[in-house]
Amino acid sequence: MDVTGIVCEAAQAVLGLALAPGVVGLIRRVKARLQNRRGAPVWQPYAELRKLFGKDMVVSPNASWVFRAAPFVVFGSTLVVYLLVPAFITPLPLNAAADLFALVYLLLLGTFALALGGLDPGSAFGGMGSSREMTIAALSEPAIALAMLSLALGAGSTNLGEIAARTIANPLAALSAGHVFAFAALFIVMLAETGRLPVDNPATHLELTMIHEAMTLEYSGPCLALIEWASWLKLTVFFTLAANLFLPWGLATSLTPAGLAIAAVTTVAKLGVLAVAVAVIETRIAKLRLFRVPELLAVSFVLGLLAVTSSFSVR
Amino acid sequence: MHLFLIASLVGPWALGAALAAVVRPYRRWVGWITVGVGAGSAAAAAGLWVLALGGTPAEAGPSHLFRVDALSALVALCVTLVSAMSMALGPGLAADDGNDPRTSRTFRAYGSLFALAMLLAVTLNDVALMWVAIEATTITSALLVPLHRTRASVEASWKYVLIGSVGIALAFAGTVLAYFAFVTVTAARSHTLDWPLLTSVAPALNPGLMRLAFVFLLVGYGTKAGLAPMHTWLPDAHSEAPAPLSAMMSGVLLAVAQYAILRWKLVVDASLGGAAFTDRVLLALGLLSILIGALSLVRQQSYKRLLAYSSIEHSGFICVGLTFGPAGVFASLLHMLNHALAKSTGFLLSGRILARYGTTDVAGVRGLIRTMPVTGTLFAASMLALMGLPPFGLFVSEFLLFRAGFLTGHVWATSAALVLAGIGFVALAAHVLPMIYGAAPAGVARGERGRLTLVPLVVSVVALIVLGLMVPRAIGALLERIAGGMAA
Amino acid sequence: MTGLSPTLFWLMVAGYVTAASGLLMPTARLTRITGAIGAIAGGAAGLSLACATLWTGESLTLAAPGMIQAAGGLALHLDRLGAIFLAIISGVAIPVGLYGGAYSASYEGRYSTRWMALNVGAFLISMSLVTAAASAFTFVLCWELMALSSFFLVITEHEREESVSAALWYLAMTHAGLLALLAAFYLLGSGGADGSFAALRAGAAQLPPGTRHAIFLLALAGFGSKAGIVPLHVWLPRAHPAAPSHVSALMSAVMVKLGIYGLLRVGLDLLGGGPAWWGTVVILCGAVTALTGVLYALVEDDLKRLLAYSTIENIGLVLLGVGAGFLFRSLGQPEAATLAFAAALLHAVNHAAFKGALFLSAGSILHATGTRDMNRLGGLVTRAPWTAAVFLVSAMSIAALPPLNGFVSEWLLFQAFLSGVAHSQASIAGLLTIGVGALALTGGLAAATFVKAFGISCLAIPRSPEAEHAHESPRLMRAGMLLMAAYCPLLAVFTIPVLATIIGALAEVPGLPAVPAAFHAGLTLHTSNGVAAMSPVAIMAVLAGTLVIVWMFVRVIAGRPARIGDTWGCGRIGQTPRMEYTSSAFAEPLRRVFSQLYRPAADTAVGVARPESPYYIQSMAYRTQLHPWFQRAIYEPLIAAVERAAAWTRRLQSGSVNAYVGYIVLALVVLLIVVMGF
Amino acid sequence: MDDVFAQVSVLGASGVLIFAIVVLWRHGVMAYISAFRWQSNVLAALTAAVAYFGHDRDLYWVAALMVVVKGVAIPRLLTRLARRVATSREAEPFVNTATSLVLAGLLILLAHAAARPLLEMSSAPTRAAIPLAIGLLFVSLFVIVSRKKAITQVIGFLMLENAIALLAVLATYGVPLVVELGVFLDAMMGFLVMQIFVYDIHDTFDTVDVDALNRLKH
Repeated sequence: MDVTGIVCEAAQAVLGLALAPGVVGLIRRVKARLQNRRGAPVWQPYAELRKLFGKDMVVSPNASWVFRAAPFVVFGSTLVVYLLVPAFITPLPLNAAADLFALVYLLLLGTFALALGGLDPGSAFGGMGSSREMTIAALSEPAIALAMLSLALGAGSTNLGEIAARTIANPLAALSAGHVFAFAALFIVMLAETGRLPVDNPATHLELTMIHEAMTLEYSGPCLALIEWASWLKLTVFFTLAANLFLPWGLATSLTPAGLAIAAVTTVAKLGVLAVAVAVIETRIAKLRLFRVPELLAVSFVLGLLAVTSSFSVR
Repeated sequence: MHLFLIASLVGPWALGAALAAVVRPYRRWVGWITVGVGAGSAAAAAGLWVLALGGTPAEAGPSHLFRVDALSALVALCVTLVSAMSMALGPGLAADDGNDPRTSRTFRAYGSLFALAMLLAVTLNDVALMWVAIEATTITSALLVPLHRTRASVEASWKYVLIGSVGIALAFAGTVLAYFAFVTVTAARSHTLDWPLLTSVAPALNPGLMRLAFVFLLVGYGTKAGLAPMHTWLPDAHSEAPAPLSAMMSGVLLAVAQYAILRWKLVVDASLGGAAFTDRVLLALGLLSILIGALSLVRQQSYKRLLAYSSIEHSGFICVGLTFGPAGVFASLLHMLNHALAKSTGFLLSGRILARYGTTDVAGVRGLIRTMPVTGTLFAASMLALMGLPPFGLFVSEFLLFRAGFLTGHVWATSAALVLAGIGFVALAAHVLPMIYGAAPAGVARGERGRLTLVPLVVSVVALIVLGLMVPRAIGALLERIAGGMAA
Repeated sequence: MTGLSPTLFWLMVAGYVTAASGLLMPTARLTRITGAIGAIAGGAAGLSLACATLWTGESLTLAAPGMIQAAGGLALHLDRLGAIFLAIISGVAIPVGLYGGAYSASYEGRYSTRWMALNVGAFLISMSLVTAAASAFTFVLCWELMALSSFFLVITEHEREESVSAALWYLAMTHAGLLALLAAFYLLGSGGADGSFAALRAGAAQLPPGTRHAIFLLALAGFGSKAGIVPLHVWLPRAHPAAPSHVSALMSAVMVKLGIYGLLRVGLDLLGGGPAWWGTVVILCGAVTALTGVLYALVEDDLKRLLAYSTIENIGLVLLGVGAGFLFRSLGQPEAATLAFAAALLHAVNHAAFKGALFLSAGSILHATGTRDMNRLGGLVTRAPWTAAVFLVSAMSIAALPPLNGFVSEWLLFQAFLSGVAHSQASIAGLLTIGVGALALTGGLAAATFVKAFGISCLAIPRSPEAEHAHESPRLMRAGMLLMAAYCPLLAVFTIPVLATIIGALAEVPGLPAVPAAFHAGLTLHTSNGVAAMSPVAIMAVLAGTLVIVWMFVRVIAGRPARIGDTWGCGRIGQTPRMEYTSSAFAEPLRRVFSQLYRPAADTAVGVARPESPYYIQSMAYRTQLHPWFQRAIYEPLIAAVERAAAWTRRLQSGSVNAYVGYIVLALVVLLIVVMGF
Repeated sequence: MDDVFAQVSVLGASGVLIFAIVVLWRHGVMAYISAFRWQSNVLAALTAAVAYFGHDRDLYWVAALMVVVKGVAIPRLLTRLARRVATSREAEPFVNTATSLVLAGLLILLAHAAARPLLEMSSAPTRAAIPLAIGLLFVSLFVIVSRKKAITQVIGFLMLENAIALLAVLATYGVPLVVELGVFLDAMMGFLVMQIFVYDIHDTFDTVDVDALNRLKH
């Protein structure tokens, strides 16, 4: 890939990292308002990151290099994933090197590393968190795969750029049954994967209900900063996917200033909408018991299946 | 030349028997002489083998009393080898084998007579005299079964002699019927009835009568061959007899009976102008034998009975193979040879195991490989051979046997045999593996005793491996000659 | 290159014979040395033989008609399909030989290492010959020798009841498989063809369809019992752990693949493919096998048995690919078929790499701690860093995490299924969709399984004194492990040449197209239908780059040394291993989710201080045991049926001599009646 | 001439068969022994008759041998054996007398059916008697199956041999003399061995009831 490509990717990385805390901040803010609290300002997460990077790190004597390496892997893999997502322009140079399935497995890489990091200090909570996290990750895989499959079928390619481009090319596809079902499936999976309600409560610190928080319990300082940031970025990734694979309008297909401007605006707008939606959902519903989660994921699996099968009937 | 060979095949045994009977009290050199006798007659058998390869059957005696063709040579070699091995491992050779002279003498005398009777059965040319010889095998071997007098052995010997005699009597009835058919076509009455003559006139014989005769012959000799449902004496006799005798009975007595059946089958086929009838009957009995043999292995507690039932199973294989055309006959005769070696080795080893562990219970024997490394290894080898695993001969013969079955279109029968073979395999393995491996029970002495007597066993295991990696030219040619005789 | 391959062949044989000749060495040390050198030399020769065959297309042909003439003699012919598997065998043999050279030392004095050396040599040579066998008898002979030698290796620790019963299961299942194979080959030859594969191939076309179907199903059963297709896999989780670890590596990484080889040889090469339902059956087998395997691996506490179950899972994945290949081929989509077969074979190769490394590292763990029970392990990452590193890398590969090799082959499998879904009618597309679901679920569960396997056994605080005093394994073992583990990234980097070679081999199979050019496009992997592209190298590079940047970033803005502080535990003082999560606990959520399948029989024993009050708990023991569905549904009824039949025959032998004579009379009467019928 | 021969042969064969039937309804070993003795003598007589009508010198020797061995020697030994071992009466057989007689009848019918091919093909005047020989074969087998005393089974076995001898005489006017001699030798030997075993059984189990011999099963 050429220089411009590198520049594009770098720019997208920077933008994504910059936006991710904002998205979370927005969600928290809206939730607070819906719960009649004032709540923290939208830029609170930025402050948190700054604080955490400022603190120094406490490591358990039981922990090994795996514990220290995990946050970097999590962060790195999530960032690479973000580099694949058509956030502002499409197609991206990296799209040629990694497609939908690669994206799924890159996310799994992050989960894998974080789970090991959770186990390493040997605390009961870490183990519990890893165990639950892997359970949910494993059970959500089929749903993701089917959703991706239906997208790929619709576009005739698993290349993210291609998919977005196709949908831009014929807007009606956005309204096809497969598209809608796949969106629903992916949305549920997103809630599970990014540890939102009703699967996990990002705000809780009640040990027995924690999943993601339990894994990261031992982390502190910069490492915790990386993990938090990575999880926010992951949320942004899913939002962007949901936004730009299903409603890709506004994406810049060429490097014109106008196009880029439109792209930036639309993308940020879409993120905002999704953030509000998630916030609303989180205020409306309660957290599920862990052993109800599989049922939720089963629902999303069925949705994915419907998405795929509906693409047969088109043929 | 022929006379000399046949004489030196049969004669020595009579000599040995006489010697053992005469010399009182028993002397160990007598035992060694019987061993030498075995070796000598084995050599003679080999010689006859070479002659048979030439294609000219060796005939001798007044009016061709004796006749040794390829088939006879094959069985004779099996008999002499196994008998020699049994003589070499029988009581009365070592000073300290804990047998009183009377036991040793009885064994040497009747053992030699037993071998003699079997050899006569395969070399005599006259069908009725062959019958006489086979009946004689029953008597001589029955007298040996209660060598160590126990309730069980007395019971076994009674069952053996009664059932054996009844069966063999039926075989004589069959012989008489065949003779009847014979005299009705050839006016010559007092003429002895020998194989070549019978085969030559066979096409003229009345088929209905020959069918009838074959039924009697099959039931009769089938009893001796351990074919179900006439097999019931076999597990008792083979398990209660002293190991060397079990080796001879399981290893070659069955083969001799199979020999008789095969001979008669040829005649009957010739007179019926086709093998359809005999094949169907033999196939049925063979499959039944495999079924009962295999299933009886499943919940068996005594390892000697295990070996006995596996003999029934293999007898069934041989019997089934005979119905699979020339290729099948080739395979089942090869199987006969392999089984003779493997099974006699197994029985002789079981004798050593019994001597060490003092029980015939499978459950009582553990960790052979630790207590008696050589014996354990040889036992493992012979059992794996009996299960039909490479590199042992039975793998090859079973492969050929089943292939012949499929090639002759007996798909379902052969598949059934395959499945039953599988059951038998698993059952045998399930009993034998824990015997060989596992932790040896406390109080069982370790280390081998009487290493010298192991030599023949090692030799036979090596022979099995050779047969598994290559069917030597000599054997292959002989079997092809026999099978060719079937085809013609 | 011509004429070289016989030389290489004999070099390979010589090497393995040398390994076997350890039987005759005067000292145990010499036994180990000859064993190692022989295995390595043989492996090297075998690998170069395979490469020569694969790249020059020159195929080795040897025949010994004199051997066992009665059965048509022995014949060898190594074509490219066989060479792929020969390459797998040889490639694994080298590190295993290296490793075994040191590992077998731990058996000295307890069990005969000479006997082990003999059987390892025989095992390697018979496996290599299976890939080259060119006649039914040769194939079956080598197949059984392979089974026998591995059987003796399984029962190496022959004083342990456990390994005796494992060996029995192995022997029984492998023999059942052999019977199916015999039937299949006999049916193949029932057209009158002699045993040579060439003749069978020619004759197979004329066979009636019913016979062809029977042959295929028999072959599936026969080879399936070796490959570990559920429910014929029962021997595998028993036998593989029982064997010495370097042998477990051979069995799990290599031997089971020969089942796949056989299926391809008979189903694809000799029979030349069949109707669509063949593929469907294989796909269903694959899905069931993969899911069963991974689900039982997940809840397993014995490290080596976990690995064995995961082998079953991976065989399932390979079968998914193979089945898809059969299916597409019958549907007239040769490109997609090639893609599917290639994905399957590539996964077979990859699995050999990471499963071999996993078993070797498991062996080192066993060597270091003397236990395979993960609930007694832990903390090895600091005590045995190399072992742990190897374990981690191979665990990541088997969990199909990018950028390692496992990911590449699973990605190809996805692509193969995708192209199938895209181009076939609804019914088949639906089946394939389920296949994709199974594939994905398997992937996820595998990730969970190996987080548990590595996390519990290598990380955190040791759960037992053995683990506490664990030590790194000797240099030779380390070398073997590292070499084996090095295959994983290497195979990822060189995916494209490897894949091109595999497809070149597949092109020999009738009905499959020659190499689609798309696979050669530089570093990026394009599926032949142009649907997708992926570049392991690029992903590796970008990941590495990103990690470096992030690391430097953190160093710059937060480059302070870390403070050491106790693990937080709700304020309690001091942390003991008893407070850690265990292997059983880790798998508990999924155990509950799939309780319908597992039917766990759990019991919790609570010991209270005073009987009158249940609140003063002194001890608490939780024990759980699974009752696998295949035992419940298939094996127990089968065994019961045979037992019933056996009981019937026992009644026959009643002990009454009157009855016995009665049988004779009965037989006589029945036969007489039959005769009257004639 | 031939029809006289035919009459004689059928008569003799029936006589031989009758003495087997006797065993079925009489109880007590001594009765069995005398039945066997008579049967053997009748058989010998018949053999002589066949020798006379069939002009076969050898058969006279056979007849004489038969009287000596089966008519005199074996019954003597049996009697001694019986005095030693079988003091009590024959225990109740497996099937009661009436049933066993009926079964014997059925077996003889089967024999007639089975012997059909022989009758069709043979022109010998003795052929009409052949089914009786096969009938005797079945009946003596039935004696062995249904009786519980070892010694009775011996007698049954001896009758079986008589049956075959009868068959040989009727069907083929005897088998060659050398064979005949071998058969007698075997019969004698077999009987002696069985006698030894009966003594063994009596000494070991102090009964000759074969029900006692049921330790070996499965």
